[in-house]
Amino acid sequence: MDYEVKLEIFEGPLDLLLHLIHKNEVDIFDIPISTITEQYLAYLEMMKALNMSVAGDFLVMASTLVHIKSKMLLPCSDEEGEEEDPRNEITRPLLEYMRIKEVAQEFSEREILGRDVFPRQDVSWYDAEPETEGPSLDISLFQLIDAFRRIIEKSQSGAMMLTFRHERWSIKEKARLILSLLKERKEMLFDEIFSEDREVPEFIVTFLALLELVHIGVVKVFQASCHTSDIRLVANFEVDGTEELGEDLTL
Amino acid sequence: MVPIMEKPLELIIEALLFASSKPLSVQEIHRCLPDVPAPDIRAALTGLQTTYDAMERSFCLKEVAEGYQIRTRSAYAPYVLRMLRSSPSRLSRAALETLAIIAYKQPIIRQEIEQFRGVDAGGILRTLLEKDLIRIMGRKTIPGRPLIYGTTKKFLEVFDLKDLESLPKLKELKDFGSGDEAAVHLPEEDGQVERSKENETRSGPEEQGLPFPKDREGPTA
Amino acid sequence: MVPIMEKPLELIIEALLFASSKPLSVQEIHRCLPDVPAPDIRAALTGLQTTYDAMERSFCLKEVAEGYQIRTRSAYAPYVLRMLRSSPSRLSRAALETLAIIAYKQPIIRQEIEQFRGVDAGGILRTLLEKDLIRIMGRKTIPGRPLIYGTTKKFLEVFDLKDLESLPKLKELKDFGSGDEAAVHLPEEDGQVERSKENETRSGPEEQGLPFPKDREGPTA
Repeated sequence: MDYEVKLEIFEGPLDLLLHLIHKNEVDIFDIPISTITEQYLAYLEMMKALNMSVAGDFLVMASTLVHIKSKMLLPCSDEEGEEEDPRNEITRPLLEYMRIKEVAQEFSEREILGRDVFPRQDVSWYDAEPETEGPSLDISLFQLIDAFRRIIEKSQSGAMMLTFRHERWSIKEKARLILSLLKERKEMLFDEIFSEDREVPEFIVTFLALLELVHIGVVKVFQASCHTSDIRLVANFEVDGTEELGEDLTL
Repeated sequence: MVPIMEKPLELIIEALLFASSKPLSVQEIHRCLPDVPAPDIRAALTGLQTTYDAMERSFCLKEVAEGYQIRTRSAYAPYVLRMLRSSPSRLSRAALETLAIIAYKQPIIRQEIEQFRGVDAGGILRTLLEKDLIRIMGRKTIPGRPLIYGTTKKFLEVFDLKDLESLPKLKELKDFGSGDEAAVHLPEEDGQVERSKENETRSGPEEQGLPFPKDREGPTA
Repeated sequence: MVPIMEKPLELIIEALLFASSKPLSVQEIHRCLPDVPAPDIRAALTGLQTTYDAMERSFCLKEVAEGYQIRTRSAYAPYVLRMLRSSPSRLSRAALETLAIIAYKQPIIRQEIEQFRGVDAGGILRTLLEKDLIRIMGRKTIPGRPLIYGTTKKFLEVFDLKDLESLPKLKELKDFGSGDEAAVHLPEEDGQVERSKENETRSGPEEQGLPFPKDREGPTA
């Protein structure tokens, strides 16, 4: 015989407890703890029998219920001799949860934007260039977090591998080369220092060497006001002292 | 009213509202019309509201998220949805409940949210962050330095709320009982919850107490 | 006019035009209201046009190449443009990603940023500098003495963050359920929750080895 089993899905132990309380039509302030515990455990058993995984949160509540049940059997009192109802341990969270459920229901009944009411859309008929220093940006933190997560995932999936190869050109060597060229000619064009370079990394190393030389002040760089005009490199050292200069480079 | 303007103030503001997809606050309108004092803008907005209601058109002017927005009336939702070819954006019950906890108890940390519902909140928090309904307000100065959550302006916008003060009032705990209130053993705790809620909404994120008495072992502990 | 409709045709069409991001053609409106014959729709559109003109409001119904659209009248353009220009701008996806890398990995040099994204970052860095979201913190003492980038105070303001420490850490991002979506993400349609919550780790502070040039997890500033 086949039975069609329809199980209600509960969102957590409190949700299930609340369902049992309503089903049994009992007072939340006077929960018949043994009945409810029995039914609660029976529900968990049923879930297991149906091969549904039972979340840890449900099991914690089960042990809480059993604990309360045992406490109810042995009435104990606190220091003031007043009896503390062990059921308070679940009554309060249940009440708070009921309260939240109720406002959540109220929320869903409001006029929700995108469901009940609709705003105007962004206007497309105006071509308004935003001011360069706009007062604010329209991005949420989540978008930022999400952007970062995408990058992490990309790098983890191996789609973006970093490869390091043996460095065949050293900045120091290239710096020496530039200096020796300048020693001969005093002045040269920017493009000329790359004339021997064959690969992109080599270009970069040469460029870094040049930057370093400019930084320490042994080479000066000039360019006419026009962006496309040639860049000139000029030696800014006594031609005799170049050997030591080359050695002094702290690269 | 204002000499430099060639058009009536109400109509200028109407044009701004018509061209904006976001609610406009009085300040934002004032920024576009610096010569018009804020009270005049407010009066014009009220005027527009009355006009639209009297015109009985398909849209009306609503005060939401500390601003004003022209919106279609809910009676037209089925047609608009068909035009947008979208099913209404929906939040699950779990998401709504989590959102409600955050709305009422903010600033609040994840652990406290989970105590309320008795279940893990990670996935739901993500959904709510993604929908820009909640935001990260900072970190609590307790071990682990957990993130503090609160609601966004978008939350007010979506749920048709003027501000956080206009959230519907929470029911008293005792009102949930079925009669026999003498059996309630929670008098002192009751007051504490109300008070701590007050603190939470008004004070800074660092110094609010847990919504539950600390000595209680919650179901998720 | 049409028996099945609860609202006058003109107002329904008005609501559609109001909520649409683009002009609507008669056919498109007809698709939303299949029971209404096209001539009736055309008549209603003309009716709306006449009504708006008679009302002398700030908006009107324009017939453009692709259909009909509610627009503000040109006389209000100066005000609308002022409003639109001062409205928040957006960031491209590439800019957002670059900003995210800088936020999480600062202090960081351009080369490292480019390693993350695999593309040139020059233009984007300039945009972010212009928008005052990032700043140059100094130069790194390595060959080439590259510029070091970090985020600004404005960055914190835009994202409503109290401090850099409030940026969620990588581990916290994981807890939001990014990887385990199937188990944690809630179905949008009904209020049911997947039961496999225990899959979600709420474990201790285990470090995860990520292929970063630096082994830091979050902002340290």
